Amino acid sequence: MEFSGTVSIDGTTTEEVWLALSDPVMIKQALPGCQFLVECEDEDPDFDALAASAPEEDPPTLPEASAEDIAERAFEEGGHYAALMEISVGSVSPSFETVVTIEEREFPRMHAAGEGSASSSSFEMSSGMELAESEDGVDVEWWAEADVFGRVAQMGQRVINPVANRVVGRFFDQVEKQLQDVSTDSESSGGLRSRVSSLF
Amino acid sequence: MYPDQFEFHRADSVSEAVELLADNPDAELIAGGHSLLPTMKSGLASPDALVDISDLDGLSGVERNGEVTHLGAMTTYATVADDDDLWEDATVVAEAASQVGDRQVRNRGTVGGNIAHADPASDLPAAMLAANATVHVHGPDGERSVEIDDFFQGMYATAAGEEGVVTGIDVPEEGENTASAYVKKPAPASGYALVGVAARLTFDGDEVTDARIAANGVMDHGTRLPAAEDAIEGESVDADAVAVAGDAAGDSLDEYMVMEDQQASQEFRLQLLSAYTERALETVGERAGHM
Amino acid sequence: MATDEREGGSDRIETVEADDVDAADILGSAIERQEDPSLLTGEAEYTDDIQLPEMTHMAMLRSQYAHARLADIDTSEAEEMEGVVAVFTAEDLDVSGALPVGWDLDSLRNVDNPIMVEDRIRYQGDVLALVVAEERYQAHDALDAVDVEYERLEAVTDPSDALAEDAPVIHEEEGTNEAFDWDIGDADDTEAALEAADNVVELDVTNQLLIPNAIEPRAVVADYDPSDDLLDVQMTTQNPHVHRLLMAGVIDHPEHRMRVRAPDVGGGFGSKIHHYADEALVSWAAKQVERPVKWQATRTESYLTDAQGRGHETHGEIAVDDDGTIRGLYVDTKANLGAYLSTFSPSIPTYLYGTLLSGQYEIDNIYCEVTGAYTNVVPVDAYRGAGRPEASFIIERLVNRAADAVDMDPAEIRKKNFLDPDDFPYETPVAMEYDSGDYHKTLERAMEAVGYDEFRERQEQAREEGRYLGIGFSCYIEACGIAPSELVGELGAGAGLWESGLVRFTPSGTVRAMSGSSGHGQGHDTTFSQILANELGVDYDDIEVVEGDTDAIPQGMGTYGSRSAAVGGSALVESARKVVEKARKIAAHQLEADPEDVEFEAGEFQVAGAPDRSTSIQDVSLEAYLAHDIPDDMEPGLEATTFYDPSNFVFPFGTHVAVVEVDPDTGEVAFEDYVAVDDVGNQINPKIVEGQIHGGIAQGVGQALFEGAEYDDNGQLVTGSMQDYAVPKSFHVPEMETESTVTPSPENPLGVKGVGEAGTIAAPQAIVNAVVDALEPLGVDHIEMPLTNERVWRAAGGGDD
Amino acid sequence: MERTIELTVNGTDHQVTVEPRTLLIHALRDEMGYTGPNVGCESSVCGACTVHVDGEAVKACTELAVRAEGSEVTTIEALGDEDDMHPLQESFQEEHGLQCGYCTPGMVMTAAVFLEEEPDPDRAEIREALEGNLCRCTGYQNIVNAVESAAAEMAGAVEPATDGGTAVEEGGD
Repeated sequence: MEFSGTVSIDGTTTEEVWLALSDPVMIKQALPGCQFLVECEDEDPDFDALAASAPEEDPPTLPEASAEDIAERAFEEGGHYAALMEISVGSVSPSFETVVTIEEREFPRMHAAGEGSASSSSFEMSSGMELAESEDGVDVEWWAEADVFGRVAQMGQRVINPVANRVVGRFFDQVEKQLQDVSTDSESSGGLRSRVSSLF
Repeated sequence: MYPDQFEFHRADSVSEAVELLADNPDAELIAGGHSLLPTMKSGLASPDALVDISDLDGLSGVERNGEVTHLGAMTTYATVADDDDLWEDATVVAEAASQVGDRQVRNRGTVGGNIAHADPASDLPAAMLAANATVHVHGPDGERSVEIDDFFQGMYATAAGEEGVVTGIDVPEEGENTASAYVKKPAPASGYALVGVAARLTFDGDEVTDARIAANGVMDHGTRLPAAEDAIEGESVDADAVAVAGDAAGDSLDEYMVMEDQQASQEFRLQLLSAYTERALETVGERAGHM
Repeated sequence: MATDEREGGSDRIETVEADDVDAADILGSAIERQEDPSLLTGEAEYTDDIQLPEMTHMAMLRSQYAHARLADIDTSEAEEMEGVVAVFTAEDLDVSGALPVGWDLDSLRNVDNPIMVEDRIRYQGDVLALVVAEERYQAHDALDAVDVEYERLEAVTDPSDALAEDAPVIHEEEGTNEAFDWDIGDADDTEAALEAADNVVELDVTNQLLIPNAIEPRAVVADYDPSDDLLDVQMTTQNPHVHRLLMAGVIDHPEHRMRVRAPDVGGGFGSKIHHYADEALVSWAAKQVERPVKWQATRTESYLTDAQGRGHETHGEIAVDDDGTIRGLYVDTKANLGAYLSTFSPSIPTYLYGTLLSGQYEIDNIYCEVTGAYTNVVPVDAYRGAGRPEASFIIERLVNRAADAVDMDPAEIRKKNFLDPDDFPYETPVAMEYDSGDYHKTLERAMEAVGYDEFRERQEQAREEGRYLGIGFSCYIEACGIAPSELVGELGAGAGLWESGLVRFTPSGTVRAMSGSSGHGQGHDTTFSQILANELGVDYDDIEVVEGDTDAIPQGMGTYGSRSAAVGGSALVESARKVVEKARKIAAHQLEADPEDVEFEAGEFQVAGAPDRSTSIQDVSLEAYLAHDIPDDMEPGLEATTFYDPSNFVFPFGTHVAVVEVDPDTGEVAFEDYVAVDDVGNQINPKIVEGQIHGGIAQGVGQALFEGAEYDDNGQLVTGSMQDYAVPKSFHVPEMETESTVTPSPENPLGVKGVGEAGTIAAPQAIVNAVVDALEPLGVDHIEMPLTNERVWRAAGGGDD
Repeated sequence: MERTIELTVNGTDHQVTVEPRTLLIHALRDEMGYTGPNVGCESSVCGACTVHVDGEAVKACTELAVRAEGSEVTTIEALGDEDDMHPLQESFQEEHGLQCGYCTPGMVMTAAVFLEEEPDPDRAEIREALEGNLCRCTGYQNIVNAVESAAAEMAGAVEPATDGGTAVEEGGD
């Protein structure tokens, strides 16, 4: 399955968006069903241990968080991140233990690949985005390619596409909403933008 | 295939069912079982417990309260489809129920289970939307009514929430000047709707004064088609107006969320939506002509 | 799809009870099937109905990926689960465990086909582990507890992709996915014919992968008795002896200590011919646990493992002169073989396909090339029709295109190029010798039944009203009863294709017959009893036919390729005649006459010209077993066995016509009419013939409109259940009008040809031709099968691309 | 986990111990020996498992045995025996409405209740009624013929159903 699209966010800058999308906490919050998202050592982490040690409450994200804190925890090229994704579709709610690797991260482009497995099913995904300035703000051009394997692929054909669409759709809705918050906040305070700019 | 192990609770009351669901987040409600059991057998769903409400008195049956027909949640499709009065009072609901699955499925599957499950390709959601039904939900906070327009929220997601039990559906009687229909393009294998269109039109003479048109199978949940409704309101149901409404059917939908699978692309689904919206309107028009 | 309410068939064949049929009419009567009462009352015993003491249940873990390395597998948790008797992986196998292929080709790259995966997974149906447990549910529970680590590899599912240079190689040791390269006919002559002709019309078609869908999933019950090393296997099989032979090698068990039986079998359509890993593993597991083991495939498992059919990508060119004369035919096919070679798979896209490309026509020059490709889909092998539907499809589509090119009526171009009745026997340029036929007759009967001229007027009128009606012809030929053994041996078969038949009188004069055919719904008990009642003059009810038991039946090749009547039936005829000859000698001895003077009719031996000197075959039978007074040089007893090896194939044929209305706005296709005129030679039981035609057509309708095994780019089967793969339902199949003509085959004593596959071979192109004809005003010249609503809509101009 | 349930099958009372997850079809076939109804698809499509539960046609693969507690189940075994077949069984034989027979028990059971509800159906109605029963052998035409002729036969029969009871349920095994 392939998906792609462009999300336009007015009144913001590529730098702000870049920073926001570099924040694992914000990404976690935007992903429907994401139980935790943390950096891990390698591609084969112990999910039980990670689940136990995941923080109960998320630290603040933009605009409350400081740009420096975000830069500190930002995705790193070559880094591995573990996530537990519960994809709930009615009575069907498999939890996918997912590991994502940031394959490329160079402003304004990011590319990540990951795979997740649940009982008798698994998926692989590859996704990327590129930021571009637009007249009114920023366009986030994104694409994703996902493959599903095993029982879900055989038995759940009828729902895979809509579910994937929904996950992707909600993710970008949420990202857009959070970024709007950021840009609104920037406009009102004027402070964030300069703090963000100084990081580049 | 074979379902995984689960605990089985037979609820003695709706409140008990609600409590059991609240106590066990991995429990599922089972009514007719025709949506849940297939997913459990295929290994896709594996709930820890099932709460069976099929024995609850008062949850099944068709009752007429003045101008409203109350369908108990555990009323089977077959009961609805065989109810001659309902064919008169809310044709679209009876017609949709008569097209769910096959005879055996209709004998067991229930209307409450259907709308609570909220399968995007099932037949009742659009029919209930067109009929302007009201859903009764018993949840942890007690009983409430939900207008059908607010009920369907996404794929398999409804306003009843995870812990709410749909106890019944009120279907208002179609007035003297109202007619309705449900038409469907079934997927050849599953029988689920590639596209199903429900329409209910109210007339003043030849003119449509109110239209409720909804579709199954197109979006991630049963959805009203406001652009088609706008197009037909104020018109008479003639070939031109029907064609315009058919063309408009997809206009108000978020194209991004239109369903796509190996049976039909998004583009073709929208084409079927137009064609079946036309057929639904033509059928209603014919029925109205005989009033 | 609308189904009209017209009576099915204008001349519905009435069945009769056997008691009401005169002995002289027994052959050719529509006798009610003797099989039915037990099937209709739940008394029948299918494999999964079998319960044995101490029986265990088995489940198999298959792969999450179509192409992968099996990095690690851990069964320890599964072994600890409740009710689990044993868990096995490839490591535990102590037998050769490689499935053989029963047909060789010169260029064939044969590959190892292990029953459990050690290292490399090549399709989703590959077995990684098996669990034996006390209960069904427990066996399946334990599968989920097996921990598997995979290294996924890129997969390829289409033959042309698999043959591309950069394709992932499925069998690395071969270095290529090309399984074979085969051709038939004369390349140079054909090229010259194409160059010389007035017109050459080209067409590319895909003949999609189909899932056979016997409603009974494959199943096995194996029971091993260690005290005498006897392995008793009951399974869903179309050919028990072949399964016994092949399995003996796979699990290293002596063939003579193995019994394979077919209980009632719920349909096959080819899928129960082949020897799969599953039955070998069940049998092997029964030996390991020394308890009976039962396995029945889940439907999804069937979809992942039952050999699929078709899978061709074909480029065809037909050369036609302006007057409609067909000059030549060139066909280039890439055939999907799946991950491994299934039992008879190399023969299907070659000898059962290329040899039929002459169709019903006199075509002087034909050349066909076929490249077989390994892919990451389930192995592809015989499915109802097996090669012949593919041949018939490409010819009948090309002939229609040729008619368009020279502006001829599709019926006229066919008539112009048909072989005439006096052309037979006719040798085609693709190595077949057709036995007999009258192709004009079936086409004309079909045109009359469908009201062809009147239809064209109606079509014209409808077009003016903006409605799209279409008619499609399919003049097909089939080859049944593949033979003789010596020839098929030369062509690469690893088996002879004879059939055995044993006819045994009891001393009391009743008959027990054994056939190596193995029916699974065709009604062999009925038809074979009819044959024997006719030959022996014994009451139909006094005959019992036994099939499907390697202990009871001398040997057998089984039921497939519409061979049972032509080959199995002929074996019984020959045995019956041997029995009669022996009985004649005994009768002559008793009647004190010369055997040559003793006539046999309706069960009575009578001295010619002396009506009072007679005896019945029943009395002779008693004498034969008493042996008190039989000719001196004769052994007692009255039975005979024949291994009948036919001299040639037989060639049924016919014309099917579909009439449809197409809605270009929705792509919906509605049948207005479906007429089938078939000639299957002599008919033993016309009702059974009709039933075979009906069922065959339904499967052809399925291929044309609904069915197709779909895989994603990773080789995941996405039509993995009956919710996704469209087996036609009652209202998907049109009312069919069936008629027949009878052109006996000179090749066998019954004059029969074979009917099992005719409908499936005939129907798809009749329907596709009809839909294309309907949409001709919109410039449509081809639509790929299945003609889904979306495909038809797009072909008619809908959509962006 | 297991529990013991009571139900009546073909007029005989049964007590059977099952897990909550045990499907009715497996309880009937494996625990009680009623192997007439068959398992064909598990996805509620093919209908080979069709039995009557309290007089209605039901796919026994899509019902839990525990939920059939107290029910009256009828399988093909009770419809008629070889010497005394139900008109539908007779017409299926006469019209050659079956080949391999695997789908037949379910097909006949669906048709049986259908004809009670609709004694005089047309061919299109018969096809609709049999939507939930797949047959891969016959192409359905002779099945439709069989149901049609059974309907005629039953309409002409002298024994009308009394007090809402049906011939089907009066069988016994």
